[in-house]
Amino acid sequence: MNNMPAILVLAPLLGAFFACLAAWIQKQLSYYIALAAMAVSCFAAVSVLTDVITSGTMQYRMAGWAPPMGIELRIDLLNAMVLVLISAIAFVNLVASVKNVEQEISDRAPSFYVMYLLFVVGLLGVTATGDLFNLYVLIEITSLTSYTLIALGDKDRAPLAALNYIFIGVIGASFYLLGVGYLYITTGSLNMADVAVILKGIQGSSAVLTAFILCILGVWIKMALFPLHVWLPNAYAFAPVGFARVVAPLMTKVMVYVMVRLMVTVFGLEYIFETLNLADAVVWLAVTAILAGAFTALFQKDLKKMLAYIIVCEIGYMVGGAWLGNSLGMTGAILHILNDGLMTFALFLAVGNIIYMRRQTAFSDLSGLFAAMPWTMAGFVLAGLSIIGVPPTCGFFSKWYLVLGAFEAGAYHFAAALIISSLVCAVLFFKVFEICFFEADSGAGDHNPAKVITEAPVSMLASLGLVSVAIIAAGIYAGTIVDTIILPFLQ
Amino acid sequence: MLWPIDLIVLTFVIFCAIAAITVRDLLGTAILFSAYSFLMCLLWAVMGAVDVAFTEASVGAGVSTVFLVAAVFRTSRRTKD
Amino acid sequence: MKFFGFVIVCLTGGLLLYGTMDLPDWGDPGSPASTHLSDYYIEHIVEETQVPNLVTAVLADYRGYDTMFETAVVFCAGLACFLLLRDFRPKKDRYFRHVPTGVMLHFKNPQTRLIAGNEFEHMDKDWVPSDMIIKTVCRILIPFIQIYALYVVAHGDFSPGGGFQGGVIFGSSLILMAISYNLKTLVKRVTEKFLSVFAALGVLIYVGLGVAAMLMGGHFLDYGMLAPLLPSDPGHIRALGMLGVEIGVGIAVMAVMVIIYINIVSEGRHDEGL
Amino acid sequence: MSDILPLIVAKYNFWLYIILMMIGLYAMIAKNNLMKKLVGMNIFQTAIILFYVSIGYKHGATIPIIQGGHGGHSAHDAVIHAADYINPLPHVLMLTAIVVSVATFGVAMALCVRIYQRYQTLEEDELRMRVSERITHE
Repeated sequence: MNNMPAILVLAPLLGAFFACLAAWIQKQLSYYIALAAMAVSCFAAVSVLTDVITSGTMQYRMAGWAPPMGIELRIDLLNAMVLVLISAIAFVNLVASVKNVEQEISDRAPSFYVMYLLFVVGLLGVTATGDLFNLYVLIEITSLTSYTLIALGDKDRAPLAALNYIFIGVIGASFYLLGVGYLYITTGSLNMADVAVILKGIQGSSAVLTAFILCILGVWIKMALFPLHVWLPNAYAFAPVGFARVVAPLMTKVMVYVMVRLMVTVFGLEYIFETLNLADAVVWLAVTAILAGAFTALFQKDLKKMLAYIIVCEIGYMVGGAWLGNSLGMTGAILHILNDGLMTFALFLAVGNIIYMRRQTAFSDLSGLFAAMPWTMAGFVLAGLSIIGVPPTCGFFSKWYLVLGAFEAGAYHFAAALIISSLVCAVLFFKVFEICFFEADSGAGDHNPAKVITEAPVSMLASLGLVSVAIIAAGIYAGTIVDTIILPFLQ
Repeated sequence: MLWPIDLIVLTFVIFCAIAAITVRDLLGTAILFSAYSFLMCLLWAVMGAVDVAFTEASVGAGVSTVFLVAAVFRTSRRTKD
Repeated sequence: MKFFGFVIVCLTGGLLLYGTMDLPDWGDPGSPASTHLSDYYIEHIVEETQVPNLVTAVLADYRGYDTMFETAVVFCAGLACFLLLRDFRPKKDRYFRHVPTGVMLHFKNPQTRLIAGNEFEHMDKDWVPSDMIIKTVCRILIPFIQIYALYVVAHGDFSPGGGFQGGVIFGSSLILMAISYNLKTLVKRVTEKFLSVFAALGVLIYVGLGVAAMLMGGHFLDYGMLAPLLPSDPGHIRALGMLGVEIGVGIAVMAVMVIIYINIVSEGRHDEGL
Repeated sequence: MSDILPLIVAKYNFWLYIILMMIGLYAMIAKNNLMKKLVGMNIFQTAIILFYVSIGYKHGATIPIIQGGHGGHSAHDAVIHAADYINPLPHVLMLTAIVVSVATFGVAMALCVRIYQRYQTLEEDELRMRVSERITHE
């Protein structure tokens, strides 16, 4: 019997509690324990992915009970891919952020690592589980840890942003819980596969429709789709860097994953696109989300806020792609989960390096960065190009699939929104590049006419380099990923 | 189970909920919230969910109220609505 | 905002009412929820686990994975209160009372030290003379509350209750001590290190039992695999596993409830409170 | 009308849970005081728990503790009928949900205390005013 699926989730969980105990012996120990736990988890995720590719869907029965009675972890190609993404990003971030954490929250660093591990446990668990209620519990772990860690950021505004996030997050999670309740009362089961089988027989029921709307609405609130996104920009902009770097790429992507899982596995695509007629409305919503996110980003004067609105825009891509109703759109959405995770992570890594050296990210403070931090800015430019969608980078390929899907579905407004938002992103990033490159460094430049390079520490640069390579690699191997993972999953 | 009892308790629960969010004193809110939780616990016990009722009695009516009172003690009783 | 809220609430209510139309009647024994999984649980649990309280059996065994994360959530809450509120700076203003005369001294400089002696006692800003009746009654009551809490934990297999409820009751007995005496009395007896170690240890017991089952060659949390480790009736092993898990939950919850209370009531300074 | 009355009687629990949920949701959205919002949040979550417990209820059944199962020996003799006991699964789920809600409540309250330390108020409009004041001062 293969215990890897359980180890994947359990390693960070055990690590969290050992780190908590170890902090009473030696504060540094908790960081190393966290690192080791994430390394084990990462290894397990990769091994699960290879196993799933070779031998198909993996099931792991918790406590040894057969699925509808007990909880099962059910890992197919889609989960396995997202699991690898999560554990790899969380591991790399742990390496990259140790200095940021020391700078920002040095007195509580061990507790920060414990919370961080629990956050990752939540994300991994959400992705791995095959049970609807278990998903809720794990979403709550993720949310609770992110409320706390966000509140540790900016002294004045972060607690307010976090409290706002709590209220909206609780509404989202409760809607999801209610949806599960309606599903349970109509099917009598909580296991995703089992529910899907029973739902086939009762598709006309109004209770099922309500369950569907509530679940999807809850997930949308959690992922910050456009009209429900009000919590996201403040929360991500005021969070401590070490955490913003992991919550920004992962939290929303995992929620997109949950949406795809609910659509594909639980309710079934036929139910959504043939019985219900909501798809057009949702695609329009996604179009508004994309345009609103992109244009609000134009008016931001702070790099972190700008990136937060770009995330809102990217969520629109994925939701729209998933709701186009054809396999090209879904492929694009799933591929974009992976690519957007990498791109956002690279952007936030670069932002973290800038904050580490300069403490500020308002546009007025960015001048002369190319001269001062060439390597960081190289990574930033690469990630920016990828967000815009320039060919060798991975961002291009997912947009390509999304546009193709939009044309196949006849959703020309969605394709237009994609292209317009790409143009807006280009404007945004070139504005930033311009400030960083051409404007003279007003502060440090006067004292150092020779333009001394003040680059971030090696660990941070190495992680950024690694992610940049991953962005290129994901672009080059996009075809392979689609052929081995996404298309087999969709069939 | 007698459905009139259930209905009466449910009505009380709704009164308590409305009162808890309208009263203009946070300490009053805390106590009304405690009463709400306790009535809710009663309702669940009537419906046969003894474990849930037990938990709600110890958590909702007990510890949550203490936390709420502690937080009010550290902040302020004043509220505008 | 009020109007906006009202519209949202009405929309949600309307949606839910619409969904309720097709629900089976309340209490209908033939509804899918009461037949599909529920029948299996009711008919097989006693045979499979020897635990008559079905809720405990499902909670700690069939859905033990959920409960593990539930405990982790509680742990998170405790850690969150510590992270958000704990303030290690000493308080500026301190008050001392001269016990024989009742004169109060107000110290504004945190560096000033008082000559150690019995006649001065450190006290809270909002100090009121403690009531003898309350103190005496609580002193008598607290041990009984604690014993009841232990009973609830241990007897969770047979009657309503279990680790979570027991832990909360135990925690509230400690909170009662802080309220009836003062916070310093509690913090002196139950230190922060003790609480945080217990909170982590409780969850660790839970996860550890699961991992032990995994090491013995079973699935995670499969208590049946622990049989060779315990010299007991092998049919009873699942009940014992559940008891172990409940004890872990109880310890963690007890510690976390006290942590949350102490941090909120003293704004993280652990000096004075309600 | 004659159609609706049996419908209400058969489902009044579900209807009342919806009312409670609406009260909680309204308090969360429209109230100005953060503590009131927190209480609203708790009412909202309790309403959902009420919904789940209502799912579990069965006419003519008793609490989900097997009688005569004490000690685990006599239970083998008697045949257990599923119709005699209430569905235990929603209760299990709701135990977890209560725990989650109290954990969220604790964290939210800690945040409230911290916000009060910083801004000396818990009213949302005043908070908004003070934050914008702070930004214009910079």
